[in-house]
Amino acid sequence: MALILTDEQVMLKDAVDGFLGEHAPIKHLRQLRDSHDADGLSRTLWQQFGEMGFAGVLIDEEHGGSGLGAVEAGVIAESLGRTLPPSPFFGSAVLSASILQNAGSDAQKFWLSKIAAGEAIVSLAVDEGAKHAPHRIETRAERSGNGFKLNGAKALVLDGHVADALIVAAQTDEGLSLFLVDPKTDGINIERTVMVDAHNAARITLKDVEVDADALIGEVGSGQPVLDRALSLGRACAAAGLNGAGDQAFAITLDYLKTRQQFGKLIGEFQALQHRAAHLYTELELAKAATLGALQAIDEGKETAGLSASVAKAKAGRVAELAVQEGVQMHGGVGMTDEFDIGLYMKRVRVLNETLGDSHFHAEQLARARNY
Amino acid sequence: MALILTDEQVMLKDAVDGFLGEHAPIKHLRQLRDSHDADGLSRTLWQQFGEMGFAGVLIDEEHGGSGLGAVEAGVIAESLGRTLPPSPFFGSAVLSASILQNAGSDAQKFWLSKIAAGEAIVSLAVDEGAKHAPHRIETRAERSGNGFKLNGAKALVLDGHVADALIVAAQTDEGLSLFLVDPKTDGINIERTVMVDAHNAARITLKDVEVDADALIGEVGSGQPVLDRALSLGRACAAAGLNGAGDQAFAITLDYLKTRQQFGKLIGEFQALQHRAAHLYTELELAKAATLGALQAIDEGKETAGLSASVAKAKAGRVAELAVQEGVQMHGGVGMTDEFDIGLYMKRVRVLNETLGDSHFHAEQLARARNY
Amino acid sequence: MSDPETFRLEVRNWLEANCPPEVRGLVESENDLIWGGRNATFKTPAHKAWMDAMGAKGWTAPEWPAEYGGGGLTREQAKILQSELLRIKAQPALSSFGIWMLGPALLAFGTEEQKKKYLPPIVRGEIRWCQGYSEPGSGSDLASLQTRAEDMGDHWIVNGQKIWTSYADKADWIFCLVRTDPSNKHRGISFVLFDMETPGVSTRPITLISGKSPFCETFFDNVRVEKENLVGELNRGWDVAKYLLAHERTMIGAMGEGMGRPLGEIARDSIGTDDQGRIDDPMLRARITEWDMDAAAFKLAMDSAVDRMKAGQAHPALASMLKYYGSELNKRKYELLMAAGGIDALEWESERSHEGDTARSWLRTKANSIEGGTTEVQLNIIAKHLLNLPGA
Amino acid sequence: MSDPETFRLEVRNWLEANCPPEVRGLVESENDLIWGGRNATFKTPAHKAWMDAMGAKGWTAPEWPAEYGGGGLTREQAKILQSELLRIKAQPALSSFGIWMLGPALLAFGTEEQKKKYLPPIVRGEIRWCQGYSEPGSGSDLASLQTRAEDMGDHWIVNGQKIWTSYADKADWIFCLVRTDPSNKHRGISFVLFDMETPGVSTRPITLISGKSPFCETFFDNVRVEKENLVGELNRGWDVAKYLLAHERTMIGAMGEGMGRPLGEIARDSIGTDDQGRIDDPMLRARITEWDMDAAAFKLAMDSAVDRMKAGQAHPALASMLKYYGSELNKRKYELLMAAGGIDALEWESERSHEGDTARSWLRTKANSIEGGTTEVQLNIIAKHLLNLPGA
Repeated sequence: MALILTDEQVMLKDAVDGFLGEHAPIKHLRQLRDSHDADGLSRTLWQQFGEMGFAGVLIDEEHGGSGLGAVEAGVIAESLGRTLPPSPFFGSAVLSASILQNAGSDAQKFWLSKIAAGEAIVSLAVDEGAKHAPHRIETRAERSGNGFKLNGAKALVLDGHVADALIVAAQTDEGLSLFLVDPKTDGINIERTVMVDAHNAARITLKDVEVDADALIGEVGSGQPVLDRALSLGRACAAAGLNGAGDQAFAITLDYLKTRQQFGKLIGEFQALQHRAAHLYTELELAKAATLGALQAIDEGKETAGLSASVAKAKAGRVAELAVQEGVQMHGGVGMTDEFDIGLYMKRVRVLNETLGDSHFHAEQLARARNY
Repeated sequence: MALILTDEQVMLKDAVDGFLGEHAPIKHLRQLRDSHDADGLSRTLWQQFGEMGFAGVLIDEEHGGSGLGAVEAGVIAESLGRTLPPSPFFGSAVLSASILQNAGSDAQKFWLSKIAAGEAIVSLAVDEGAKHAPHRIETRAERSGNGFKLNGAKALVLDGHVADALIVAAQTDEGLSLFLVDPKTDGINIERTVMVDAHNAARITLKDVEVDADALIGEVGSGQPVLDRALSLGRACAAAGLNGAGDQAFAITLDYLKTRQQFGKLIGEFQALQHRAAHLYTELELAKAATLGALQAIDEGKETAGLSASVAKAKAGRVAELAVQEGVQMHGGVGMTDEFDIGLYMKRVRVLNETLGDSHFHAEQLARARNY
Repeated sequence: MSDPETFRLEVRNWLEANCPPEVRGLVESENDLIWGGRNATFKTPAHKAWMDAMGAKGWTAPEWPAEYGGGGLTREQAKILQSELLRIKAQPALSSFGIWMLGPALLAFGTEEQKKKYLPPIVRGEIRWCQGYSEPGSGSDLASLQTRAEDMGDHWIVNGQKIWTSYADKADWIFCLVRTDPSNKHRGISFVLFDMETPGVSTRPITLISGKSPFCETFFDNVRVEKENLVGELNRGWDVAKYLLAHERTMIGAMGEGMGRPLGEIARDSIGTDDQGRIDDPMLRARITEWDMDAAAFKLAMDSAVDRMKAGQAHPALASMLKYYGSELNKRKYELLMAAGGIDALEWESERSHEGDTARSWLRTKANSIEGGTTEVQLNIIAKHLLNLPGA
Repeated sequence: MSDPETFRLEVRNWLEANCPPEVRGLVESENDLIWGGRNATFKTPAHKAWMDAMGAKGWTAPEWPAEYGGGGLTREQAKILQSELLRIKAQPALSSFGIWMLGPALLAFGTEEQKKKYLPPIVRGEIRWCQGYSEPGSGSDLASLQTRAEDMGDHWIVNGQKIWTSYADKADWIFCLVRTDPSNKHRGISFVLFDMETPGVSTRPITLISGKSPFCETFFDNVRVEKENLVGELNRGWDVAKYLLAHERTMIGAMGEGMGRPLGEIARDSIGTDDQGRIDDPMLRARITEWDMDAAAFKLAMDSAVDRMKAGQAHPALASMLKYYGSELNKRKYELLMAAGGIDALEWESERSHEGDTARSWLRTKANSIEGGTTEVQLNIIAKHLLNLPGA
């Protein structure tokens, strides 16, 4: 497969960019943030995502989706990285949809149509400690009566405070299992955590939460491969989101270099800044190639897709960090003010870098995979 | 203690610089290298080092030395880094002298006067594998008759092929021990290893080498603290050597920036190069401060002196590497030719960085000391 | 003058009598700081008492001459005072741009009248000052400033706008760079003082990416400034500004130095350890260690610079080197702190995170390499003054 | 034209009959390479036979038109040939600056006569070419070259000096940039060809920091060059040179890519592992991994650039980006290899170290970011052509 977007994918990209430019430019984020919106996101926008077919990008046609692939999901994630609207896309349309699509029962797949329509938010609860460590999940699901009893604590549950359903990863005697849980079930406590980027997540505690056997997604103890697949996809899409944010941060910085004067020159005329900009451009190209490579590997079902996703996530995280750091620095004082947008990208990049494993985590995955 | 050289130390520095400028400028190294000198170093120069009092800098007056400290040894090592003459100074006057001074018997201290006079070369054999790992010495010394029988293989024994005496670190049942050994003893095989920097080292194998009990330096099993003390001193002096080389590489590069024209300008006018040069200058200042700090800590007998030496060696290694890399790059094509000196500094820095633990090794020492 | 040990005893006794328990212990928040001024607020009455007592002794500016209200101490005595304050963990009796910045400028450039008039109220914390340098159009190119002072005979009329004026909304007076000659970039700037209550002065706080900030935009609309309020010569304010910038740079370079727990310990607590007891994130551990190495070397470079300064061997541009490296180092530190904190460090408003303390501090550090002269300006200065590179 | 599978079979059969066992297997040293030329030396007679056979088929330049001695293959056929050569591990039948550089220039800029005269001997390995671009005074600023061609009516007299002429001491002919108009920097350069045996041409090899090298200094002392040997228009040689430089950059950027064992494995073997099976040098391990990550991303960026080129979506300056990153990456790789090799990698002359192979390769990589346009020049090009920054 050629490492470029197909014509159809370019059309999708144009459609998403156009839609977001109109309905969710960066002031959309500012409005939600500055009005202290109770949800922290716009349900209307999410429905429009449904109508446009973006929310169902990965969902099969049977459930109202468009049945496209990882590359297309990445295209949407990258565009979201450019204008930064808080959106359930990542948590619901990528992570949760992947799990339900691959392992959900017919009844559970009901949620797919709701996601595809932009009507439901389904959040995945994986992380527990300060860092992403899906190989060390401690939340337990003990058999209890007909079903299970869940105990544990989750963090960085994307959109968890407004979720219509939760997917909880928990250990059983048979291994890792995934449960589809109603957030209103007794024993579940959800605390919204307002984050530095004004995007949405929650901390969730589960105390003796009773769920029926049909809450189980797939077989008991069979959750690991299903989760891994969703995580790889999520990581590659997060990489795409990082690229979008890094790219846009670079674009507005380039504009600034071409308009701001100091010492009687445009600051973009200073060779030291030119070389740093040229380096950054090159790094962004690498990050984008690595991400497209990972997304394609996922679509092709390659065995190495997980590793490719780690490379993409690690590289995109590093590069986007560089992009926002250079962006703020090259903006000078005004880059530090909330009035300019560059700081919003810095904040978003930090959160996306941390989401589903940061660049250190994924570099370590690479080292282990290579047996270093 | 103020982190600057005292007036006496500045005078010493001027004396060493003056002496080397006259008797061992960089063409001294070229002559030895290009003539394929059998020794790879000048015994005459070594005697002059004795006459000038440089060889005995760390040796007490009783044995013909000047009884100065680590800072003074560092001053000499830094100067050697600037003109790069192959010299037994580092191996004999620093490493071996430290061991003999601190733990040698009266008879063994005889070698101190020979070193101070620049008449003897005494080499320390520590390393064994590809990397410096003094905590994992495998050479064994088994009790045998009145004395010991040594077996093992050593590498990077500085000046080992022309050594008049060897100090060998070996494991005994009681722990690490140091032995003063005649290189002509049966069972010792010495192979000169010509190195990339045209400085001198040897590989030595010891096969059933019989030595008397009086070959032991200090008590049996008491070698570790003596060796550690010598290594700390050696590392701080190697850091000083790296600073000298890095500094000189930077100086000739700066000169080049001020004379070479491209695109109708002096290349030193290009801001991108200016900023890189300014960064490098700053790093060199840090490396020099870290090294002086370590040398002073050794002289003051601080408990943290070993750790300070690790910081200095790690930092100086990194910075000198940057200096020579930038140096070759800023010289452009001619920097790649043997005719220009900058490449000689690149080679020397590589070897000094590897000597007594490279920057990775010492960064790891720091991490362990801080319990990270 | 008493001998050092006698002096130390005197200081110790005086502090025992005058330093209330409320002002001892670590400074934990902005709230603990004492800024003084006409509209001063104090956390407790003890805080006011502490400022007043120290101010009366002149020990808020220990080395300034006693005739201007200062402590009149020698370097050595000041060090003893400092060590005694440290010993009892006394919090600063006064935080003041007047002491840090205006004072040194007045001592170097002011007239006898100006010193007598302005210095004592600074020492006693009666008048709070702010600094009016930067303008929206003149960031790194400070000398391109446009705030205009029109000569009206016995006074000027000032019009223009300043930015990054810290605490302008709380300050009583401002020391300010204004353009008195539009035809000469560097030699057309003057350094003047005026009351922030003068008609035509207004301020507006700036919100930073890290949240609320002490910075303001400050506007001058036909502000009358008396001629006697000129410091130094007319059109030579740039000399005064440069003198002060060098001070500021060393200060910012030292920011964050030596503060807080070791990075690696924070990471270890947050992330946990592997079965060899190492931080269970080898890549982050490597980067933290590299930072540690650089920080250790930087600390020694700072010490060495101070020693060279004392020995009269320091090039003034050394401050640029320290400012450059120190601010980049501090930025790296907070990037690593964010990585160590992980998910916990992303919170922005929760009590658990102390209202996003780590994240806000992280974002705040991004200004280190901009304020007080950008990293790029420092590198230019090093290239020009320390390396003598052509055209720099 | 035969269909692909038939063509593949034909190729396979032909190779079976014509590719001797002596030229199969990994290229292990410079010695295995076949350079051709009037004074060609061959490792074995089989090497000569292999060159001759491939040359006769035109498969040393598979996509060049058959009328100029080339293979006349389509892109697809050339790929099939390449994959069949790879399958049997055939070594290159001809290494040639004529094929890599002069040929493409002649095909684009040469006259019909020039193509007919020069291309077939290149394909058959009869004439070996070298490149005369750089001069001692003109490194990055190639267009400042001073080698002078004085117009003598029907011929020029060339005087001057070239540097970095690879294999000038072994080449038969040179393609060379000369100044034909001193009054115009870029539009005063011409691209000419001449025989290295012409009176007045002399060469001197250059010793590099890595040891002996193929590079030479080349001197022209009143060298006569016929006017018919001009390629392209008079004074427009810069266009030809730029065209070729873009080729060269992509080539150098790809150097080292995908070659050899993974760095981490080499380090593991050299250093050993800790009790978790990790390379027993955590700091080096972290840096190697970071390199791996960058190398993996770079490989994909290369592939993507090729795909964009094929799709006609590639900006020509993309080659500068790849050249920049690829050469810096290769330098980093060899720094890490030296660290992994440690003491063993320091040896320079021993048999054990294959005469210092690692160290010499390490030093050689330092030229990657200089030759074919320095890193600084590539960054300038990116800033100007891809980012449209002002004044770049």
